[in-house]
This record gives sequence, C-alpha cells and structure tokens, in this order.
Amino acid sequence: MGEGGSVFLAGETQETVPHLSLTGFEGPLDLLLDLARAQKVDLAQISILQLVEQYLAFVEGARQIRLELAADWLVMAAWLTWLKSRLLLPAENEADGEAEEAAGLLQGRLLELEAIRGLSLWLDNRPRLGEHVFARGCGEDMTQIDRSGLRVDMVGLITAYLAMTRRKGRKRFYAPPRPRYWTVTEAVSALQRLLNASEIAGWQKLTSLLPAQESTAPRARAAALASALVAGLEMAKSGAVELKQDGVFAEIMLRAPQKEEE
Amino acid sequence: MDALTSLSRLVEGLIFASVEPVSENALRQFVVTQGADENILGPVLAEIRLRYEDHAVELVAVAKGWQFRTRSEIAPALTRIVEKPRRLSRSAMETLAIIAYHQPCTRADIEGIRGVSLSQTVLDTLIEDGLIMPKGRKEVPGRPILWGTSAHFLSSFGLSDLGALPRRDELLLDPDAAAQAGRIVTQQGIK
Amino acid sequence: MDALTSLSRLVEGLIFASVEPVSENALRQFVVTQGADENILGPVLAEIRLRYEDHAVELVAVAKGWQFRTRSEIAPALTRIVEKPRRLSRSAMETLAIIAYHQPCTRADIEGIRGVSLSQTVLDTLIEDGLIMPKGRKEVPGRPILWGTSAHFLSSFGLSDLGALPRRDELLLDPDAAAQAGRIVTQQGIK
Repeated sequence: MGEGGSVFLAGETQETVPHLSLTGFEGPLDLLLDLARAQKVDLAQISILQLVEQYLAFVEGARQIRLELAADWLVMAAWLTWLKSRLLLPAENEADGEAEEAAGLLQGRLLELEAIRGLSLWLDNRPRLGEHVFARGCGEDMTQIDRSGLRVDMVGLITAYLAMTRRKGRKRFYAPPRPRYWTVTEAVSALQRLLNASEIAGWQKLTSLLPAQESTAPRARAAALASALVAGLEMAKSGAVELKQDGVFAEIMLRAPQKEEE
Repeated sequence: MDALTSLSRLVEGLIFASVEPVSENALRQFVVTQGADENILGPVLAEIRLRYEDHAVELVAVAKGWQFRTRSEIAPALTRIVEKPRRLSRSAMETLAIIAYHQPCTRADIEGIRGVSLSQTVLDTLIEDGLIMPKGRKEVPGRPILWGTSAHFLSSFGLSDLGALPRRDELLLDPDAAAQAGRIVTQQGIK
Repeated sequence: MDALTSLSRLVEGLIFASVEPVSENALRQFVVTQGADENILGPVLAEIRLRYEDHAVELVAVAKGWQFRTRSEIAPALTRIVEKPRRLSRSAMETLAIIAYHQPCTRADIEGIRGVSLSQTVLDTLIEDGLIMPKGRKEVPGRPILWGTSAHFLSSFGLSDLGALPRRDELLLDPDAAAQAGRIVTQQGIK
C-alpha cells in the first residue's frame, strides 16, 4: 500500500510545483486516476498524452526529493515514457496501432478503478447494520421443543444388554481376605483323633489340642481356643469326653470318660 | 413532526435495538440527553404503545424494563413445535434390558446383574415412559416388587410379543451375532 | 379484520421476533401453512411496510430475506448508546468493492485492478468481519483461493441480493456519485 506515502515537495525547493504530495495515493494507478479526473472530462475522452506528461512530471518532481521512490512508481513511469514516445510518432507509423492499444488498455484500467471507487463510495454511503441501523436486539424464540417422545430400538436394547454383560464379566470385585480360623469342626475331629489314640491317658490340657501354627497370633489363638472349648463342651454333652476346671481362669483339663465297670 | 413524536421514535428505536429490556432509568437518562424533561417519559411510552396498537407486537413493561414482545394472542400461531425424541440413558437402557430378559425380577435382581446399585431416577424414568410395570411381589422377606415390561415396551421396540426378543443364547452363541455384538460393544464401550 | 390483515399481523410477528433476517422461503412456507396462497406474500409484506410507515423501525429486504431495522434517520441518536463496529479503511472498502463486482476473484485479480499489492491486514479485516469468504480455488498453477462476498455482506449493507448493487455504468455516469467521489479525492489529492 501507499509506497510513495511520505514524499513531500515544499514550495521553496520546487517553484514550478507549489505543493506536491504523494500521501494518500495508493500506487501509480491511484495517482493516474486522480490526474485524469483533474482533466474534468469524461474518462472515456481524456488525453492520454497529457496524462502521461503529468504523471512523469509528478514522479520526476518526487524523485528530486526522495531518490528511493518505490519501484512500481518507476516501472509505471518507464512504461508511460515508452507510451508517450509511441504516441508522438507520426500517425502513419507502423507502431501506431500498438500504442493506441496500450493507451486503450490504460484507459480501461482507469475506468475499472473508477467504477470500483464508485462502488466503494456507494457502499460506504449505505447505512450499515450495527452502525447506522439496528436489527431487533433481543429476539423471541418461537420454537418449542417437544421432548416427550422417546427414541428406542432393538439394537440399542441388545447392545446395552451385551455391553453390560461383558463389562460385568470383566469386572473384578474387591473381596477382603477372610481370616481362616481353626473351626469347631476341625477341633472336634482333632479331639476325636486324640481320644482314639490309646497311649493318651489321664487329664490333658485343652490347650494341647491347638494346632502348632495357631499358637502365634493372639487373635487366631483365641479363636482356636474357643473352637476347642465348644468342641469339648459338645463332646462332653454326649459323654464322649470329661472336662474339669479347678478354678476361675485355671487351665481346662480333659480326659477320656472313665468306665465305671472297670 | 412534533417534539414528542420525534422523541418517541428515538425511544422506540432504542428499545427495539437493545439486547436486553431497557430500564426506566436508562430511558429517563436518554430522554434527558435528548434535551427533554425526564417527566416526558410517560407520555413518550404511551405514544409508542398507541403506535403499536394494531400491531403484532406490543411494548410491555417486564421486570427489568421496557421491551417489545409478540402479542400473546398471535404467539401460538407463530410457535413452531419441534419434536426432539429423547434417548434413554445408558443405565436406563441396561436396566430395561435386564427387566426384559429376566422378568419378572426385583430391584435387587437388577442390581445383582448390573453389579451397581439402581438409582430411583432410572426406575422412575422407565415407569414414566410406560416401559415397565409392577408384576406383583416376590414372596420373600420384605416382599419386593417384581418388575416386568409393558405392552408399550413391545410397541416401542416394534415387538409382537416377548418371544420376538432375541434369546440370550442366540445373542451370545451365534458366532456372527457375537462378532457383531462385539463390534457394537467396542464402538460404544469406550465412550 | 380482513384475512390479509390478520395474515400480515402473523407475518409481522414472525419477522419481528427474529434477530436474523427471515428468508423469503420460510415466509412463503408460513403463509401456506396458514392456508393462504403463497403469492399473497407480496401484498402481505406491502401491508406491513405501510403499517410501519411512521415508525422508528422499517421492514427491509436483506440477503434474500426480510428484517425489521431501525431507520437510518435516527442513527445519530442511537449510535451514541450502541457499540459501533469498526469502519472499513479505504483500501478495505475498495477491495470489498472489487470482490463484490468481480467475484469469484483471486488476490492477483484484486491487485491487478487496484494497481497495488493487497495487504494482509485488509484481507484479515474483511474475513474477520465476515464480509468475504473463500469460494473454492481457481484451476491455474498455484491454485489460488477465489474470494466472494458472504450473506453477511448483503445483510450488513442492507442489500437484498448482489443484483441490488449499482451497475458499473450507473456509477460512472451518475453525476452525484462522481461529484461525491470527486470531493473525497480533492481532500486527499492535489488541490
């Protein structure tokens, strides 16, 4: 955009051009269109030759101030110089047609840009939504959503069932390890084994019945002792064993029942 | 156009363009910035109301201020009803599937099969949609309700009777169906 | 109330309720659902326009639909209150004008007509404002994007369709437009 934007020629330095500014011109075509408009005739009838001379003078003036004028300004200047030379050639010259065509091309481009600028201004003058005119700020939603219906199908039902079955198949429940204590049943069979052994005679301590591995943990030992006591009491009830305890908290003693006849 | 009318047109435009109802305070301020006395607001609003007398919309005072609204008598004709059928939630669908396959069954049965507790909401949804219904009580302590599917369940799923439901062993043993079921499960399982 | 008036009140309500323009198609459908002939839409809209003649808002045809908008006369009083969108720069406006006339066109086309390169800022502004949109690619080496105007462009400038843009010869011959163009140039160019 506007490469030549900052070129100024002050009145003192260039008497022939009182005030020259490229500010606001977006490229050579922009300037050319402006110069053409200054001729104050229909663009279709402008003098290309006059236009070319004005442009060249303008750019030449600008170059005396700013040598680093942007390339496109100079490219256009070179092309226009060529066009000028062709246009100045005698009419019967062969190159005549070529120059006319080039001039026509330039005129076409200027007309196009003019039209665009016209449309741009036309648009700019239109009231814009949100700037000059406003639409309804808060609309009313007139749609009512009815969600009473239900969408179901067999595939969904079966899929849900299968998905659940599979998920459950995969699922592992956390089960806390259940402590294995010496049970009453085990105590009964241990007691029976003890009574059947013939070499055992006389009073035995109930605690001697407990399996060796249960004697370490106090909780397991207490449980085993309870099982042994329950087993002993159960068997004493049916007369399979005799129990005695000499005092509170004293050792519980057991023995095989003594036969009265002997 | 007299001063009142031209002011009322500005206020009309302001209320129309506003995203929210315009508070009476804001309107009073606006009237003052337009060089009018704030007491003129009453007549201004009255004039706007009059202007919209035979219109489809009217100026109404709502909680937060003034707003144009469609007149209630024409609103019904404009209302478009869009049907958006719901889908059952995953837990509701699973529960329904269990009831369909294991009916009649109790809540405890369902929980046992799904391995999670059954929320009352899920059960309520299925009852409200008329898909399940009580089928007596189980003669065990507590006499829990036995649930089964309804006639509406059959029509919803396009089944002639419960026999039309694919049997469980058909679903699981048929290699094709199992493969398909597997695929479906994979698609939905990770969501 | 005669049939036309009562129908026009419904259509009025329908358009008024919407924040966006209501498409002519939707209006035609609505008229038919109300049991009227779709050709009655023209007279219906005319009646609504008449009804809003002395109002701050008017019915306008934009982007192939209809919308109520505040009249531009009351803009100065309202703009102080409502937040404004940014104004387009001259280059952005000219680029937009080129795209409007020559769409679909490439960046190179735009640069060719203006005789200067198209800056990214200008392109970004037009895209961000939703005024232009890509319309495919041109099948030439490099396959550049083709640009065209959007529906929002029409709505933003209050145009019913692209045919509502002035013809090029109208712009070139219209003395008013030329004079206006001249005025702007005098401000910017040499005096």
